[in-house]
Formats: sequence, structure tokens, C-alpha cells
Amino acid sequence: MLVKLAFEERGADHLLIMREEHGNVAPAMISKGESADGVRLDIPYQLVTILENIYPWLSKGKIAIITRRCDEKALAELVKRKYVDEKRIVKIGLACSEEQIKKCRCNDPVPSNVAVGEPHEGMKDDELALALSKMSHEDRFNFWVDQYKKCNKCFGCTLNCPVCFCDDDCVLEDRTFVAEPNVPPGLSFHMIRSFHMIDKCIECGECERACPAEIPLLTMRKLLAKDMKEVLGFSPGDEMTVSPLNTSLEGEQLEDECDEC
Amino acid sequence: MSVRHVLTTCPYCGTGCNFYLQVIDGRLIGVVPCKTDEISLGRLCIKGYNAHAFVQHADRLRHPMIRENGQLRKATWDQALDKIVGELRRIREKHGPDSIALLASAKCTNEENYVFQKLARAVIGTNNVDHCARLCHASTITGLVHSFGSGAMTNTIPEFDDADCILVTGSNTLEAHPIIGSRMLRAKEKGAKLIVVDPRDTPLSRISHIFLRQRPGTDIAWINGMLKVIIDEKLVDEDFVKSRTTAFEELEEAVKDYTPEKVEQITGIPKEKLVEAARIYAKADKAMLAYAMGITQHSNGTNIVKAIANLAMATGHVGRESTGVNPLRGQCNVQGACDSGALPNLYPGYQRVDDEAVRAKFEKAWGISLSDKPGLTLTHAVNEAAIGKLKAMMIFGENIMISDPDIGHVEEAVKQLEFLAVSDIFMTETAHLADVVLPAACYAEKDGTFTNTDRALRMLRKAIDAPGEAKVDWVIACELGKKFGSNGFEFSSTAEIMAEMATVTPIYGGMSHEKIDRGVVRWPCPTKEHPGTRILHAQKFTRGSGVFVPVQHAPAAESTSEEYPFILTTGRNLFQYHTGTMTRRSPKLEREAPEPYVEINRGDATRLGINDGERVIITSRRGSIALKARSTQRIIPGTIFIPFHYAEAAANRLTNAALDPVSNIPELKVCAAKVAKA
Amino acid sequence: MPRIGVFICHCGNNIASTVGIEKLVEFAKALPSVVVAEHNLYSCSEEGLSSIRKSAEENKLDRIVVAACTPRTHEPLFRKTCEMAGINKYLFEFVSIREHCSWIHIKDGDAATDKAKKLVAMGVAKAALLEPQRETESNVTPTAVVIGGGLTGLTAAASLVAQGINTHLIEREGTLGGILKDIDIIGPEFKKTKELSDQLIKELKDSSKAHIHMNSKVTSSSGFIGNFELTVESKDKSEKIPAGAIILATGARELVPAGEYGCGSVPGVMTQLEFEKLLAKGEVPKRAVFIQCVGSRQSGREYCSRVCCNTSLKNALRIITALPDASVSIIHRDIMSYGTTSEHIYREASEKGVRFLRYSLERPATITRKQNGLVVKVFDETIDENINIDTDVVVLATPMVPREDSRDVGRLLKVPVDKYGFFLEAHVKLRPVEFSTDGVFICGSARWPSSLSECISQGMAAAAKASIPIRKGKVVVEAITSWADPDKCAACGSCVTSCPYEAIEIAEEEGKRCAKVNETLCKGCGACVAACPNDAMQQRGFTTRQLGAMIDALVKNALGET
Amino acid sequence: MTNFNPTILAFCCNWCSYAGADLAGVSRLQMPPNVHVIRVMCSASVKPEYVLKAISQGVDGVLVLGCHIGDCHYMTGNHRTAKRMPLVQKVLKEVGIDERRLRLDWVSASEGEKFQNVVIEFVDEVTKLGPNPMRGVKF
Repeated sequence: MLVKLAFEERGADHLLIMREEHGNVAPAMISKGESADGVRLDIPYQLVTILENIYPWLSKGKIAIITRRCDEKALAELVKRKYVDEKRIVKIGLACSEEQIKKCRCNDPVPSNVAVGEPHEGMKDDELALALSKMSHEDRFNFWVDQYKKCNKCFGCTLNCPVCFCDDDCVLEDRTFVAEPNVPPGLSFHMIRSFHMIDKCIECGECERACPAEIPLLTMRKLLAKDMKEVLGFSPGDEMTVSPLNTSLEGEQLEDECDEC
Repeated sequence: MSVRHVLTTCPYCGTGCNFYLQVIDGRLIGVVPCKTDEISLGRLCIKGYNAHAFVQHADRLRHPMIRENGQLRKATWDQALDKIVGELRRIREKHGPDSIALLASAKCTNEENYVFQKLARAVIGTNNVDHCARLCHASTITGLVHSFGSGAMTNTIPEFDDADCILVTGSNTLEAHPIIGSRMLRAKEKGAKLIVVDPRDTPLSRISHIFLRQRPGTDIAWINGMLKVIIDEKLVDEDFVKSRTTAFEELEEAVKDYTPEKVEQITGIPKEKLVEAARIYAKADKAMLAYAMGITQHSNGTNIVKAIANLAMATGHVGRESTGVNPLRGQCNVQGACDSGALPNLYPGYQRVDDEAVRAKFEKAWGISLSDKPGLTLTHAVNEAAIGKLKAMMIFGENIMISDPDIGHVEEAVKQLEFLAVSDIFMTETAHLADVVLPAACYAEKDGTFTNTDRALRMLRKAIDAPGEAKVDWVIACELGKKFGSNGFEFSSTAEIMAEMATVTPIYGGMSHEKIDRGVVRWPCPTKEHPGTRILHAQKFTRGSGVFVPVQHAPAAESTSEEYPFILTTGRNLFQYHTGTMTRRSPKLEREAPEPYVEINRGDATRLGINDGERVIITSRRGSIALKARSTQRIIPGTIFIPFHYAEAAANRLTNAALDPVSNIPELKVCAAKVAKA
Repeated sequence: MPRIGVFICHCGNNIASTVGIEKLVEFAKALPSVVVAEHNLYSCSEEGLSSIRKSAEENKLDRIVVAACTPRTHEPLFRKTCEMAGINKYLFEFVSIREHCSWIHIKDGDAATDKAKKLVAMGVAKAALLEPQRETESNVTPTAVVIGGGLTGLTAAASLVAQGINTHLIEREGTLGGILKDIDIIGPEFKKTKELSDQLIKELKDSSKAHIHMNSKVTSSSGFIGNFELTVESKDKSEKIPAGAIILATGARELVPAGEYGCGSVPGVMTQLEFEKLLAKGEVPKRAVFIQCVGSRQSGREYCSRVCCNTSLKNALRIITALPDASVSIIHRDIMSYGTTSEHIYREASEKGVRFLRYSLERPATITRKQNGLVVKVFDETIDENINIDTDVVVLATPMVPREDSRDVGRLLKVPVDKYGFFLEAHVKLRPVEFSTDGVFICGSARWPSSLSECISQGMAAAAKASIPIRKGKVVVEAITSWADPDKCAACGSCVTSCPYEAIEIAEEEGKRCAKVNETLCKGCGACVAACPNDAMQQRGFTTRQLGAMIDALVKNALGET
Repeated sequence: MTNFNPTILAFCCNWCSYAGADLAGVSRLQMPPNVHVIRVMCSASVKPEYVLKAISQGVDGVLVLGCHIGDCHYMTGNHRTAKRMPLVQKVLKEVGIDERRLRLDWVSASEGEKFQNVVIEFVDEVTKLGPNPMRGVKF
């Protein structure tokens, strides 16, 4: 059904999807004509990250990709920065399961057009986030230090992040910014990453899922997303608005070069 | 235009994480975690994420080379293989088969190691086959085989999640086995008590509940000390001891003098902490004990391992869910290489070469008569070479010029050899000394299986072709076998090899690629129907009853002196792996840990006027190296630590080759050294 | 391995009296890559400079660190010294241990020394990572702007025009001449003021190069030396004037001490300028008393205005010359009549019978009215008794004070003013009439109360300085522009939006998209550096390595290894 | 904490706040010796990474000083600073480091006294906050 939708109805040449192989679920890119048996949509691979890795090698053709709401937003951030050409992307909207929504404490789970899955209500808020914001600075500090002490510098949070652009020579690999020669890395590692994501993060939660130390990274993201909204009234995830972080106080709109009209 | 995600197994530590190699038109572009993998749960360490980086490196060996008047020159496969066969034949005729040794590899697949040992035993006619397990867990095998009956993890990696108490000793788990470490973190989050016993302050010790810092080489003392506490406080699991073990009385006798006070004197561990730790471990319902080379790499390594076994048995912490003794194996297939019989005294599946019935079985299976004389261990082989008794070596994928103790000595020995052939993926320090160098395929370029540290067989699936003329090691070994004119090397796939291995290896009896392809199977797996074994020694110990072995603390082979006041201990860091041939060619890993260093206690450093980052010279009775000092609180006064990955300042120039009499493992964890400003 | 020389300046006592120089030198010697550390009484003196050059040669130094006053005044000098020593001038690092240390921690020598150590360590850490740079040149708009049409401004403008330089003179009032208009005759040579100003105004009016803007104000300013742009508004229009250099000659005003000595309320009590008008009308009083230092040299206005004494002497003599038997007294705290000619009229005045009485700040004179005039009661310190003087007029010699809006002008042109509101030149001896902001110059009483002769010489000086870049036609742009490291750049575009000058674009080079900086547009603000998430953007002389090293040095020396 | 002597890092833009600091010096305005100035061309070039690095390595407080909005030597350079620093404060807050350890302020070339006051106030504030909690943490 998805194959039909992608290749026939939406005219894609490739389809990025998850499917069963060797008793596991694998990300897979199927090209026109190939069959797609054993498709699985219940394992949240970050397909946009995978797209980002392979995109430079795909010189032509339309790529259909299963997009949850967060993937849509991630794509928007990539399109905005001209990492991918929107015209070459076919979004196949996937509405997340209640279970997944719970895992992600997701407040915005429904893609703009749902092709698969039943739309479900988003969740109001993240329990831990609430608890943390009620804590004293000291308690909050101790909480995060205990969490960050588990960090083993695998870079899973950056490598799997769909909106981490510069994973070649990331500043977090640099002793200038993260001075500690051993693991765990110091607080700057996490604070700098937090700041870098503040105008990009679309709260997909992949960093948290990928973290071997199970640090509640998504919770930190949610807290900072709230701060960003509060301070500069900005939330990442749509093509048009450029990050306010680097503009003048007047702000700037992204001149949209629409060559159709 | 093809984009593939090939599920395979990580080539680094023994955890055996599966991940996807991302391949676009024959080019490796990255690693994607496998979210459904039972072992890794879709999490990797930095080495795993960079496992693609070295594969297509420009330095890869692309064609065979033969040394002609001192120079290695490009050659054809036939020339190279003929040369090897010719030389080995000549030497065998002149000096007998036992003048030749073959080194198998913990980085090669089970199938390859099976073929290697078959090549040594059935073709060359010697049991002189060994590999670097000798340097890491030889004493685990000797020790645990003696106490339990088999020398591997009694439990599985996922079981760490549900332990109530985890006692980790001699293992920098978060750096050396990050994903196993992450299981320990999970357990801690779920309320488990974490006890770390280590001379070094490691990332894990820093988040442990109890951290005991013993002086290097005093392990039996603290273990016996804990046993004494457990016995005195009636924390012994009487039923278990009665029903499952023998010789407990001897143990009681042996540990009676190890009062907390005495133990504190020997080890430096405060007595209160020792007692507290002993109680927590003993009282825990599900207690996992994990250890690595901090325990094994001692001249009394076998005894220390036996002491560990004593501790677990006395408290009944063996053979149950999330309860057992877990040696963490350090290389992707070091467990498998041992399983596959790449050991001088054991056939595949730990069957003794000096056991008549066993030998008969193999002679029948391979259709040739075999030597009943246990072969030389790696460490002895080097010594024999040094005195001119061993004449030739064929090495598959090992780099003894970095990994072995007292490299100076190793180098002399290797130079004594009449003939040395090396098969590897890069021009290693060892290959530089070879007469013939063969280009091998790496993990991403071949099929086969690794057996990870929890006895699970993990599939390797070929993602790309090997560079240039490079060949897969099992193919190379088979071609050598054929050129020697032997039968039994006509394999057309690794599946076939595994099939043969299964027929002669009871613990692998039910293994087959087809079976492994769909899920995780752990040995022992005697029959096709058998699902594999998660927990060893569940009903009874492999050897029947577990046996308590009284062991006594003995000082390390080399003690400090006026001239050499520091204890040098060696190990790994997170970012580099073993002799660095792969990691040092992975830009991100090299960027994280680009140069050798010595960790020295800040107090000692200040006393010697050494600033953090300053160059120092470390000297032992065997040699000296120059490197940067890291002045830190992470190591106790009087002790220094050097990671052994770095050829430019190889820690093993300094280490002591003193051997454990039983397992022949060298004392890599303790030697005397001095520190001076460069 | 770099070879760094550290040179620590005593600045006479300015630094040495607070900071332990010896300790500092010893500390510097032990710092990584420091080959030599020395100290000089005045590093900026020829002796100091030559010792730096000598040491650089002897020790084969490749980097120089000077710990002294402030880069804003002395960096050019030391950079020049580096060049003379064959070291690229961008391999020089300045550490301020005077403005940023000794002068602001005067009472705590130990703390100041300790802080100086850290500052030097930071400077050395940065210096070790400095790289040689090549400077680029940019063209200069061949136009000068003079703000203020008083004597100083007129002089400056006239001398610029005389050099054939296109000059805009901006005067906010309807007539030129400034304070000069209210003065009739100027001492000591008793010339008619008009002769002076009219001559200058004529020269300007006759020249095609001069553009005079009356009733106009500068409302905005942007740009840099060689390429300023001023917005000038008059009531009917507003125009943009591009300029290569700007001269500030906004002058000062006379303090009117409302209330004091009944000024404004008691008839016959007046300020100098009011008295000048009187004399100009030919109304010469028979009896006059001058009171000096009214409102100056007291708390809140500690300075001596310097021109008032000469003015009183001049006017006293004018009275005596007109009416030889007039009674004229000057009540003073000190007579400031320096210079040969002025000293001469002081003597002449006393010879011609002008009475000099000395009073103290604590016991000022008092004025009471009588039916036929005023009585000034003063305690004469020299004869130690009270004296009453009958008089017709009392002239209050008040100081010159800054224009009310001098601070606003300062903000407009980004130049500093002192606590009174006078403009601060970059350095009295090294960079007179210059501001630390290149291309902006200061002269006349806007800088400090100045005599007419001083105003003229300063006007000419400023004109001469301003003409340098304009004559050259080029200014070298400091090599502090940004660049993008193509290996690191992820082409995310953050730098593009962050650049206030639109100097950055994402360009495609052999298939790879990468940020590209247009160096002629780049002004070296470094906004892109902060915007870059991947540390690909770097600013010359302020790389992230260099600043990171400074932070590490501070941490190391303040907190020990962490 | 008694006699706690904070270590403070300050970034001053060359044109306004550094000149302001110089002016404070020229005017002999006395202030506590805890503040160590790094000169940058514009406050907009102060990478948030510097602030986070410094705090992470135990520096007790960071001052970022620029030209007043509207006076920036680089037109709208300091607008970026004005937007970034409050978010850097949020990052600090969320990990439990008091955001008052970072202060953004504007000091013009003629505001020697303001520079003095900012320094005095900030040193006082950070002293009240006590040592950077990172100092006590061993990562």
C-alpha cells in the first residue's frame, strides 16, 4: 500500500522506510520496482537523519519518506537551510501511536497530512520537566550533574539528531570547548549542545532514545524549547521563519524564492 | 544507485553490538544503530559509531608482499603462498613441526579460527596455536574451568539490568565495554547497589555506591578479606555450599587470617568499606560479579580468578537469573577464538589435546593423526624463539609488537626467527618484520560469526568488497592448506565451516548460520533443537560440583624499589582499541585521544615538579618511553597508568613478562617504574 | 614552539607603585613558551622600545607581549616596534595592567599584582597562538567635515581648504565665530577680534572647496576612517555627507554662576563676556573689581580654566589705558598668566596700578550695595586683614564649561568625554588632537578651555592630522576580518544572517557549499564567529583557539587545574 | 561563604565598553580586582560557547559588555548579543546554575563610572551567590 502510494500516486523514485530483516527491524531504502515486504512502522528510526546522510549521494530522483510530525519539522529545518530540496521530497505522513506519544511526551504528534496511522491527542507536558522547573537551582544542578556523569561521549545524541548539521568536526569534539581529556565530558559538552539546538530542535527525542546512559535529554530539550518561545517567541519547525538568534532586533524574514509563481 | 543497510557485528570490544553499515554503491558512509538488537538496544559507543572510518582507509594493504634482500616487494598471491608453504615445509623437515607456531586472532571469525587451528594441527602437525587471549583472559579459562568447569560469562549482558548488586573489579567497564557499562547504569537507576574495586578512579567508580581502591596486585587479599567477613557474619549460602560445592572447609581455613585490619594493611582498602561491601554483595538476592584484565593479568592471575569463584560460590551467587560471575572479554571474538580451539592445549569446544578419546575423534573427523603434545602458548613461543628453538611463525591479524609484554624482548625473539609470515589489514609493527605479508579483508568485507563475551554467536555480513587483492583470512588459510596438499580445506562458505565445527564441537553442536541469522543463540547449544543457554551452571556446575580452591595473597612478581618507586599499570582508554591499527585510523577517535599519556597522581606529580601536560620519561627494568604526563586525582599515589595503544610510546616496552605458571598470562598490570622529567 | 618575549612597563610610578613588577617578571618567565621577560621604566620611551627590539633580536623572539597601559593608545606604537624588529605586527599582544589594574586597584597592591599575573598569563596564552597577518587597504573619501564654526573650526576648515581639501563646515547657529563674537578685543596684542574671524570666514566663502552649513546639526554618524557618513539636518533639509575624516570643534561656553555674588540680580555684577560687551560699547567704568576663579578650582569643577586670568588682566589694562586714574582691583586665588607675553601684561598691569588681592576658597569676597555703587569686602591673605573696596562694577571671571550636549555628540561619534564633559583625546603626548577612534579629531575648547592662540594652533594641528588619510587616499584596514574554514563549514547560513554588513554568502565550490566572506565588506565585528555552531568562522586576531586559551589561562591561574 | 573571592571573566567590546573601562582607569575609579577583561571587537563576537566553557571550568561569573543598543560601532552587531545572552542564561538556569552568573550590560566609551558600578555590583552579586557549583564537581 505504501509502495503504491509512494511510487505510483506520488511519483517517487525511492522510498525510505523500516522493514524486518534477520529478525530485526532495519531502515531501508527501496527503489521503484523493488518490493517492500515486512514493513514495520512501530520502531522509531530517525529516517530524516538517514535521509540527511544519504541525500548528498542521491544526485537525482524523488525520495518518499515516512514522516511523523517531528520528521516534518526536521525536514523544514533542513529545507530552510537548503540541505535538502523540498521538491525532491515526498512526505508520507505517519500519525504516531499512543504508546509512542507517551514515550516522547509529545505535544504535537499529528503530521499535516496523515497517510498511515490513527491520529491521537498529544500530551500536555513532561512530568520530569515540570518537576525540574519547580526545583531549586541546587537540586536541579545535582540532578543534571548526576545524569551527565553517566555520559560516555558516544555522540549518539548528535549523530542521530536530524537537525545536527555539523557532525564533521563538531565543536563538542574540540578541547577548546570541552576541555576534559577523559570521559565523562564536562558540563560544557551538554550546555553547548543545548544552546546549539535551541533554535533547531524539533523534539523528536532521538537523542534520548540513542543515549546509552539514558540521560533524559528530551526533557532538557522541552525545557529549552519553552525558554526559546518565551524569550524570542520562536519555535523551530517551519520553513519560512529564519532563526531569530542571529538576526537584528527587528528580525528578518526568509525571502522565499518561489520560482513557480 | 543502491543504498543498503547491512546488519553486522562491531569489530571492537567483546560486547558484540550489532549495527547497520550504511553502504552506497560500494562505499561505506556510516554506521546506524540497530534499535531491535537485544544486546545494544540501539545504543553504541563512540568506537561503534566510527567502525566504518578505518575500513576504506588509504593505508589498507592491497597486495601480497615478499621480502627480497631486506625489502618488502609486491608479489602475486601464488608467489606469496608458495613462499610460505615452501619455507614452512623446509623448516618442518629440518626442525620438526613443533619448531613452527601459528598465531590465530581474536579479531577473526570463529570459522577462520577453526580453519587456523586445523591448519596448525592437521597440516603443520603441531599444537603450537594460540592467540592474544593468552594476554587477556587465559587465567579466566584456567581458573574458572578449574572451579566451575567452563571459563566464560555465566550470565548474559541483558541480565545486568535486573541485578540488585553489581560488583565490578579490574574493569573500566564504561570505557572498555561501554554498552555493558550502560546496562550497569540502568541497574543502578533501578536501585541496584554498585560496588567497584579498582586502583584507578574510573567513570564507573565515580558513580558507584562503594568504591574500594586496592593497591595493584593485592586482589586475593581483599577477596579473601570479604570471604572472611562473610563467613564470620554467617552470610554464607549454606544450602548452595552444601548441595553444589566441595572443599568449603579448605576455604574457611585459607581465609581465616584475612582480618579487615590485615587486609587494609595489604590493600590500602579501609576496613569499614571492605566489610560494608562484603555485606552488600553477600546479602543481595541477585548479585552479578564482573571483572576483566585488572584481575586476570597477574602472575597469579589463575589464583585470583579462583578467589573470585570462591566469593561467588560462598554466597551462592552463581547459576541464577542476573546472578553470576562474568569475565568481560575485551575483543570482538576473543571468546570465539577460544571456543574455536585457537589454544595450544585445547581443541574446539575446550576439549583437551592430551585426552585420548578426544584426539581420536578429531583424527577421525580430519582423517589424519594428530600430536598429543600440548603446544606452546603465545608467551612461551616468544621465549622459545628468543633462544632459537622456535624457527617460524605464521601470524593472522595479531600485532604482538605492541600487544605483548616487554616488546624489546619480543622484537629480539621475532628477529631470531628464520621465517615470519603475517596476514593483516594494515602494515602493523609486526608485519614490518615479516618475510611475507598478506593483505586481509576486514570485518566489513566478510561473512562469519563472532562469539561475544556472553557466549552469543553474532553474525558478520559482508557489506563491501575487500580493497585491491586482499582476501578473507579463512580463504587464505584454506589455500595454504590446499597448497600443502591436505584435504579438508575445500570450504566454499563460512556456513560450511561452521557446519563442520558443529560436528566436532559439542557446545556448538546445534549451531548453524541459518539458526543464528534470525536470533541470538548462546553456547552451550548441543543440538539443532536446543535454544542455546543463557545461564551456565544453573542446575549443576559444568564440572559437576563447584570446587573451592584455597588461594593465598602473594606479592607481584616485581616490586617497587628505591630506583623504581612507582607501580605501573596498563590498560585501555575509551577512544582507542588495542594496538590502535583501526582506531588510530579513525579521525574522530584519534582526535579524541591522539597521543600517549601517563596518568600520575597529582601529589606525586607536584612532588616531582611535573606540570599537567609536561613530557616525562617512564623507565622500567626493561626499557623506557617518553610521553605526556596527566596529573590527576584519578589514580592513587605511587601508581601510574599508561594506555597501551600507542606505538610511539608503547607501554609494553616497560611491562614485565613474568608469567602465571598455570595460564602463562603475563603480569601486564603490575611492574615497577620510575618517572622523570623529559 | 613559539618564542615569546614579555615586556612589563612601570609607566613611571603609574604601574610600579601598585603592581609588584619584580614578582610579575618572575611569574612571566615561568609561563609556557616565554623565552624572556623584562621590565622598563617606560616601555613606550625610545629607550624602552629599543630595549624591546634588542631583546627580540638577541632572543630570536617571534612574538611580543607588552604589559602596560592600554592598546587603545599604545598598540600602534608597539606594533611598529615589532615591525622594526622584523616581527609581523600581528604577532604582538597588549596586556593592560594600568587602566585595567594598577589604576583601579590603587589601594591593594597584592591583589593588583595577583590580577596582573593572570592578565599576563592570558595575554601570553593568546600570543602563543597568534598568526602573522597581511593588511588590506581601502579608499578614502577625499572630504573632511568640521563640526563647529568657532575660531577653532574656522581655522581647521580654512587650513583644510587651503590644502585643496573638500571641506564641510557645520555650524548649528546662524552666524560663524562662536564665542569670539562676544569678544571685542583680544589680548595680549589688543587686536580687534573681527580682523581674525572675518579673515578666516572670507577665505572659506571665497573657496569652492568649502561648504558651509548654517543652522545645521549632525544627527547620525556611521562608518570608519576613510568612509564615514554623517547625516546633517537643518530645519528645512537633511543631507548625507560622506567623509574621510571628521574634526570636532564644538567649543565650550562661559559659566554663568546664577546667584553667586548676586550675579544676575545685583546690577553692576557681571561675567567677563557681559563686561566685554560693555567695553565694546565704550562704557568704561571708573572703578572695577575682578573676582577670579568664580566657580572653578572647587569641588565639582576642580580644573583651572586657564584663560580667565589673562582675560581679566587684558580688561583691567583696557580700563587703565582708557582712564589712567581708574581704580581697578583683581581679587584672585592665584594668577595664571603663563607664557612670555602674558607674563609681560601681568607686570604691566601691576605697574599701572591694578591692585592684586589674594583670597582663599574658604573666605570668598562678599558684595554689598551702597547708594553710589558696590562694596566688595574681601579678606586679603597676604596682609592678613579684611579690606573693603568701593566699585561700580564687579566682574566675575568664571571658567569655560563644556557645551550642554557634548555627551550626546560624544555618543553620536563614539568618542569619549571626561567627567566634566570635555572630549578626551587619545593621548596628550602621543596622539594629541586625535581620538582613539581613527579618523575623528578634536581641537579647541571642546577638548579643554583654550586660549585663542591655542585654539588656532590646535585647529591647524587637527587639520594637518585629518589631511593625512585624505592626502594618502588610502587607509590600511586592520587585519581583523573573518574567514570560514571550508573543512568545518556546514553551510547552515547562521553567519549569513548574523552579519550586519551582508558580507557573507553561501557559495558553492567544487560541489561543496561553504560560507564565503567578502573581505572588503567585512568590518571585523566577529558576529559571524559567535553565530557559527561549528567553529568554522574565525576572526583574525580573535580566533576561538586564542580566546579559548585565554579562558584556560585564567582558569588555570585563578582556580588551578579543574 | 566567608571571604569568598570570585573569579570573574569579562568580555568588553573594543569601541564602547573597553574604552569605558579605560576611562574608568584614567579616572582612577576604584573597583574590586576580581574582573579579568578580554577585549573583543564587538560584543556580538562573544561566542556563547566561551561563556559556557568558562562557567563549566569553574569561573564564578561572566560579564558581557557592549555598546548601548543603537550605538554599536557595527550598527546592529550588539542586537545579536542582546538576543543570545538571555538564552545562554536560560541554558545555565536549566542545568541549575544561577543565571545571574552571566550578566549582559551596555557601557559606552564615556561611561567610566558605569563600568565601575557594573563591576562593583556584579562582583557583589556573584560573591553573594557563592562559588560556582562546578568547582565542587569532579566529572
